[in-house]
Amino acid sequence: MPSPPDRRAFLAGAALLTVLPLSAARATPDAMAAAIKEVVGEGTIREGKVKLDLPPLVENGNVVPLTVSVESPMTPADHVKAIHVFNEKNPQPHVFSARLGPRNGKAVIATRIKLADSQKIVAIAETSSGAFWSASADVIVTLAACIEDVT
Amino acid sequence: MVRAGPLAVLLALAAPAAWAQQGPRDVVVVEGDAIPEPLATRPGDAARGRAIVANRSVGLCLLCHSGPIPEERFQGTLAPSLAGAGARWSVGQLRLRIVDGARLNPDTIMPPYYRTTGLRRVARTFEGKTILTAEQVEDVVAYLATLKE
Amino acid sequence: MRTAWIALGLASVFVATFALAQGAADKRRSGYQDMGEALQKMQDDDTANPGMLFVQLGEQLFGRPAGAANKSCADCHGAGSMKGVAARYPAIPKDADKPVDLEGRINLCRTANQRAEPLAPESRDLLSLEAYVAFQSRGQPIAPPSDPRLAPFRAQGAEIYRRRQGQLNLSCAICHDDNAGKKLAGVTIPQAHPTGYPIYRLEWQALGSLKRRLRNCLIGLRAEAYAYDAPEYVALELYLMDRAKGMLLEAPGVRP
Amino acid sequence: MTNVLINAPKTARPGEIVEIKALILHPMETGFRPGTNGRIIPRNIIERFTATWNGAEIFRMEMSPAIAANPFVSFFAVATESGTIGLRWTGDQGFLVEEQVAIAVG
Repeated sequence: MPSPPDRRAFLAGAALLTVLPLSAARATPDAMAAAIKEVVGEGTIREGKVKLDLPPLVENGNVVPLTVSVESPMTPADHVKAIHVFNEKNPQPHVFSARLGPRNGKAVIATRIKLADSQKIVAIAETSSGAFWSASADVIVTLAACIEDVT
Repeated sequence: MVRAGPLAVLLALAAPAAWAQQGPRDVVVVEGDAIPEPLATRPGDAARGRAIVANRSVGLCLLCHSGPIPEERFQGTLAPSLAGAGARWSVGQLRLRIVDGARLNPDTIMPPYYRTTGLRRVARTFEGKTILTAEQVEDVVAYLATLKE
Repeated sequence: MRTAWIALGLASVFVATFALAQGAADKRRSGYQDMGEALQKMQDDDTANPGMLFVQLGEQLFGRPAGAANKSCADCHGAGSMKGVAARYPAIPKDADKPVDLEGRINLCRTANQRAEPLAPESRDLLSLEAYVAFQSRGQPIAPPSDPRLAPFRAQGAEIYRRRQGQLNLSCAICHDDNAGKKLAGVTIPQAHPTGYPIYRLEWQALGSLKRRLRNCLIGLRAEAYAYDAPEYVALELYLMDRAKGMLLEAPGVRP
Repeated sequence: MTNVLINAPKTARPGEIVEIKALILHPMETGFRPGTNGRIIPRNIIERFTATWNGAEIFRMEMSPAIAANPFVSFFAVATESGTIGLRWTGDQGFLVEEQVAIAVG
């Protein structure tokens, strides 16, 4: 029995993130700051302890590998509770929030994200003592030249 | 190569209706290595031309060329920089190079921006259409003419 | 005429072998070598390469009975028996007179042996089966068959490759031979060796075939793409595989 | 049909920190893109990924549409005792996939 082509998956590839309609909501540095404030509240964010690894130049913004590592003993008394990642130019500023604890042994996570454009990415680690540490990285997204989109 | 001296060339153009109203030129006169007369009655506008050159799905220029458009990252390296084009070529010479560079060099990779004949398997969406309209060619020519250095 | 084709075939074999024997003098590059480190790592790590999801699906499909014959691929083809197959396709199947590519071969097996409907072009099932078969040739050199009957098809592929097409009046060769390594906008133009198919292309966010990639290029030239079942693709694939003879297969490849 | 690829060690020493990697087939449709008909394709994403060790939650990730299609996640865990690592993905349109892998600790 043949299975029909996965039309949705096919269409998913047929247009690029860069063709987002202008009417769509678009995150801005301000929107990102607001989203961060929602997580951090009145807390102070300090730079350090967090390492954010992203390729500085990516060939396609659809799949961008990202690793966040946080210096922490990951003990019950002193560990990273959460890692949040934000961006400033996708339609939404929030990328993901990971919840961790001493059972993780080390505070290192990796995933792959979408970037609609060249922009700044911010990672924030929240520790068991309520402190916030952060790192940021600028990523340049190369514009696709030969795309499948037919108009 | 095109020999010196006036040489009238008919470029058979299936003119879309939109330009028919503006009175398109379906006769383009090539003299030497130039097209001295504008293709459109409306004079070219350098600012509009710059926008066309910068637009990767309209002018397509920066896919292959680089040019003095600093806000556009990732410019091409297949073809010479557009910087200084206005010093190297007259307006008429620029016009012929955009309209149909193959008249000067049959092996050129520069697409013919104002020709609809002699092409194979053109996609239905683009059938009978030129890459740029006569007005757009004039805008681009006007912009390139400003690039003196 | 026929003798001439055979002579030509032998000559190209010799030239290709010679180029390989030269080792470092072989200037051919896989698109893999033009990618950034992050994407190379994504391809190299089987636990991170998204193409491996499809290899796994393909393995399951390979063992599942299908069609009126209620036979699975595995009923005829034992474990690991597909090794080297992807490295030699397109080829002319037994009792046939024209070449098919790997997808065509899988569908021939379905219709003739399983007595099932052919799988749709670019369907997940077809791509998964292809990925599973191609994966078994990973690391093997591309080895087009010496079958002299393929020569005219290869020649047709070469002609299409060099033919200017579309509103932009460009050919495959203009970009991928004459200007490979230069930047089209920000992107390095690859030499177009089909070493990784089916590939997980980030632009597609999905696995896709060499046909889909060829269609992309035609659309980029503003040319009318051939229908998915057009013999022109098989001809082009034959030419490209011959051009990449001796290069190592990387399926499932990851490409931007 | 399994549409998940999980990579975790089959054995570990007590207290060893092991890496767990998981890939799942999913379009992660953002809800911001127009389809070929010009209308916005409805959002269809995985919203949450949860990992358990013998039933106890050890890791969780809340995802926004900016996670790439066919999501990949890698995280670490301390190998405490033998048992099963459970992974669970939930999202829009009732999406739910659960997978388990066994790990022997000793």
